[in-house]
Amino acid sequence: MTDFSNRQRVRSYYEANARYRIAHLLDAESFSEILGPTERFTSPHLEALGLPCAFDDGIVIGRGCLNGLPVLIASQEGGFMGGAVGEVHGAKLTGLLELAVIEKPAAVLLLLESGGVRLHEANAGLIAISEIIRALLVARNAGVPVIGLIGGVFGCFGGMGIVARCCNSLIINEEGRLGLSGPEVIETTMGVEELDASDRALVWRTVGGKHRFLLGEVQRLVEDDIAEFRQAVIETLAKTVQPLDLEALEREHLVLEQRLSNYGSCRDSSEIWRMIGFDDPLRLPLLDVQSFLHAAGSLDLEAS
Amino acid sequence: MLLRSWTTQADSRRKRLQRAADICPDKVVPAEAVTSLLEAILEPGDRVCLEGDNQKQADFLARCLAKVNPERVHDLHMVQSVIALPEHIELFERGIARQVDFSYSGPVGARMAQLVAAGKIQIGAIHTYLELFGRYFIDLTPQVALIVAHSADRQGNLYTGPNTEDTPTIVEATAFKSGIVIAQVNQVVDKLPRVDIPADWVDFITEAPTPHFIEPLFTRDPAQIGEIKILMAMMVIKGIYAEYGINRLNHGVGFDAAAIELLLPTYAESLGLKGKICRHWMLNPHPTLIPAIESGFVQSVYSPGSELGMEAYVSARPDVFFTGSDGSQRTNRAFSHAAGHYACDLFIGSTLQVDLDGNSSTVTLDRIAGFGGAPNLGADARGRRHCQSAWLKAGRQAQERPAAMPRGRKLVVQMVETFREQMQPTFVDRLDAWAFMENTGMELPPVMVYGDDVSHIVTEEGIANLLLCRTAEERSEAIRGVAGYTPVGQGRSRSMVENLRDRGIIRRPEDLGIDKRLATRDLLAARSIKELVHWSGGLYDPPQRFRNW
Amino acid sequence: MKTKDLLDQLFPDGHSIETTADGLLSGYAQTAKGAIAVMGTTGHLALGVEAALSLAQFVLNVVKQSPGCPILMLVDTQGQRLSKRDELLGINGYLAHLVKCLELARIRGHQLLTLVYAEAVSGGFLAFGLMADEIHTLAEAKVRVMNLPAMARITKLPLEKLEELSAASPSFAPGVANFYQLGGLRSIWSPPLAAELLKALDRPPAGDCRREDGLTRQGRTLAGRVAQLVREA
Amino acid sequence: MEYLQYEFQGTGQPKLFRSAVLAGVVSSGNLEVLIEAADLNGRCSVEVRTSAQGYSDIWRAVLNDFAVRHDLSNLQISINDGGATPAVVSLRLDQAIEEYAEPRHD
Repeated sequence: MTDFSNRQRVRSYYEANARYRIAHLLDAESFSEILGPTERFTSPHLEALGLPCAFDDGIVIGRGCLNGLPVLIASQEGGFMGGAVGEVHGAKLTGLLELAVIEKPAAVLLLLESGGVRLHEANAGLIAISEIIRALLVARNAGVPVIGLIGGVFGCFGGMGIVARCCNSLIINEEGRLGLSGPEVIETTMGVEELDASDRALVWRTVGGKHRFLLGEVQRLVEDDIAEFRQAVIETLAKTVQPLDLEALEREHLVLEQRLSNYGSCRDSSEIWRMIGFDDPLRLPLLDVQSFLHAAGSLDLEAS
Repeated sequence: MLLRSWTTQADSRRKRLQRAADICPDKVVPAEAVTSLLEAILEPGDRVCLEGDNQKQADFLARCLAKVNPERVHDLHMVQSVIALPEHIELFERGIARQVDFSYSGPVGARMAQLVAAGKIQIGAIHTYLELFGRYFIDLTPQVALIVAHSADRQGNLYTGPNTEDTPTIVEATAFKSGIVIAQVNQVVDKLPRVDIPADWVDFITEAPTPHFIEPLFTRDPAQIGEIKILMAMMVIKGIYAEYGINRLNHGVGFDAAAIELLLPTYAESLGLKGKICRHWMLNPHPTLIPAIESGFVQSVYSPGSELGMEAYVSARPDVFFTGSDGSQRTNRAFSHAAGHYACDLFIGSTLQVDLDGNSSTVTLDRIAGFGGAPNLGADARGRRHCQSAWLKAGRQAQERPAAMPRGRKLVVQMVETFREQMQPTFVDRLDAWAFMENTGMELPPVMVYGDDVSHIVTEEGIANLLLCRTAEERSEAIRGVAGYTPVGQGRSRSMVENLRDRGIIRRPEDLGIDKRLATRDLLAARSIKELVHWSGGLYDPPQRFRNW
Repeated sequence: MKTKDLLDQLFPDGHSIETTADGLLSGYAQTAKGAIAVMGTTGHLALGVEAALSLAQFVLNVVKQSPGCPILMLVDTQGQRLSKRDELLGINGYLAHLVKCLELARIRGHQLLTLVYAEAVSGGFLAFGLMADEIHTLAEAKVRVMNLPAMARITKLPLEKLEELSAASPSFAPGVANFYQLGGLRSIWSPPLAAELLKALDRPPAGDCRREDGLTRQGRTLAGRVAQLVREA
Repeated sequence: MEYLQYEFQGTGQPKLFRSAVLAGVVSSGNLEVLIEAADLNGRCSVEVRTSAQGYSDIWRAVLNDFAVRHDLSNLQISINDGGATPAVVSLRLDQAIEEYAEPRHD
């Protein structure tokens, strides 16, 4: 296809669907899908409710290669029910993590985009997420690193927000959002005074990629470009995998304790950023990723 | 013989000002005194202009007016561009006002329809902007105008900032016919950046407790532009803009127009059209126009109003925009719409319903909407005399007999998808406007753009060139030929449509040499608000609700 | 059931479990099988960052100070705390930390048991109770993600339809019976609770078998099969 | 939800580069189209599951035009629809068949 723009055009991760992300993240033509759409494992619960199903139940899983290394990969489709986890969707992901223990790939890559439990099959969805968490930690304990990528329209919330923080390492773009309760849920339940979900700048500085990076919850912040995500995964794979042991968890505990005592009284992320050391915190959201990383690089950020 | 007084209006003004002096002797009125001031000045039955368009609003004065005692002030005749705020409705609910002449009704349109039905509101007429402005100087001149500006100095000079909009028109009509002008401002300062309204046209100013409301009406997030709109925008660029060499134009607000704007630096550029189309615009500063400006398509833009977040960008591009000595934009809705009507060769806009004659309407049965500016812009300017090649070419295409007097034609394009959300067909046999007329007792159905003014209809199926049609039957069949799978579209005669296609009256994407597979979001010069910010070199500062970073 | 009564019934041999004003309980108890560590929540606690951190601290202490000691989680939570502040601080990371600490305990040979004695909802449940080797409940407990009227509102489906479907499938409506059928609960305890606890302590952990339970009970028939097909792919 | 089924008779045989192709995502106003090779004696079978009720005639017209446009045969086409307009349906069908018949490298 002709490149119409004078500028170098990137493949947006934010814009892409689940399949496109996989196709351009992995080595070309290396992906082979497991339980693909022709197998038609759709949700019986949605069907019972008279709602349209997706042939892959909103998640694409399979094998592939990244920079020549074998990986297992899962990609949630935010466009289908916000990437929410139902029985089949969850079981595909759990099965993939269990397959990792058998196959011992170089890594499992989780392309997370989900609002959490699929409310249309809420009970099965909640148990499914618990199963994902357990399978993920078993895979980690078996020595397989699990790397999470976040950067889609629907963000990563609910139980999948917990899943994300169980990964060895996370990569996010500045459009990406990571949290537990979605802004709309908080506004609906607690009132607009608690959180105005329509104030998008507020939402992003509360749960967006930059804030998550500054808190040390994600290890890499990249431009919204699938190629940059790919490069960040490659660099992450080259690092030594930290085991999930007592020492690591005590270290994490200390970090979380300090965060709570340092920032526990902050009402807005801008207050946190000022305490971290930015003189003009309200400018941070406006910086492009490169300038932002440059500014952040001169500060001593806590490690998670 | 009884001597006739020739100064009744001036006398009335003097009496009103005397009453006002008891409330507030100064030109600067404290905010808490405004309601009393209005009660002192206003008389039952007065014609009052309350400023507010679809962008800035004299919201504080509206609140004050809604609080006056209806026993003292009642039966006002409101004349105003837009009915948008809850307080506008409250005036009628409380009996403060009874009659209204206006152009457009926004989010309160449903409530308004109920009040009309209950007899609480008498609508004089629903106008176009230019029509209403015109009547301010003929038969709807206000006795009192309540206006809004950014700031004032202590003498009462006003600075409107980039959103001058309707203010000069309203003040002109009121101040020079013995009326009284009261302005709300965000702040009173010692020195203004520039003077938009001179002090001796203004009687009172008040500092509003909160800055006036302003709506970012023309901001369209490129993230919401889908492939179908992109395909239609490709057809417009190749099949109309390039074909006629359109260089003086106006775009309606909406995602369809935004798609065209965002395809100029990419698709139009690839067709070698830079410098050949889209040079001079009458347009609010659409953020989606930034890439076309930056890549050199656009030479000039004159605006009816500004747009939130675009202030710094506009100030930094004075070659393109009209700016004042202070560097900020100067806008004027009346001049803009006159320019759009007479000096532009093309208008393109969207609508909700189109019938087989090409008449279009945005009326729905349960709410009162209105016209705004589209009918002025989307109508052939019959009085126009200056020649441009696009105007002449359209005129030639429309000329029915070789011997007829040659004249030009404005291009008026309706750009619609054949179905709206919830599978509502855009193409219908009968506009809902007819039923609306019958329900409300109006004398005419509220038609937005009349079919005989429409030159082209563009849908995802193709372009229908109505200028080339010679009979009413041909016109209808041309419209059916682009009406897709709507009942109207399925009623087409396939052979007739093929005939019209052979004659170039209907053109499909493939007839235009357009590869549909290129119609993806990758073709947009910016796919997000953030990319627009990047195009602007960081000058565009989008409102918070449009950010996702 | 009142927390005190619950503890008395579970641990007739005595315990040193303390409950705090902010809705946490922790300590040790004596059983016929030896000492066990006990942690949990009371008063339908909305689980926020502080509580998650305290529970995680308790788990780490048990791991360090009482190697191999079984851990019993007593669950009464209305879910995660919904607040801007918790999101700002990254509450999902705090809950994940608690989850990871529990996994560490499992890896290091601590048996993990859960008893839902009052409420168990969504995120609050995910963060600790659902991590156990075996999850049990009292019959009168309430387990849910969302009640049917709220679900009807959010999914825009008629309540009557959801109620009708709930009769046929355990996936929709709240309730112990539904979660049991789905395999989310190992068993429903009835008095004497101390005896139920001893039975559970006797069974060696057998990995995550909720899908198998769900299949056996015909509540969740696809999960196990799908995961197996993936493993064998 | 509505379940619709159609059959068309074609003569052409698109060159096969894959055994199956999926285009699109099921979401509000959007759909997914799964195209698979199938031995159907030259027929082309289409099944549609749609959240929008009462548009079977429009579906027939859209699918018929599609089948004529590409002269299809021996294909099983399965659609999950979240209420897409005919314009989006036609576009998605065209995208799917084009990817099916000629692999794109972008």
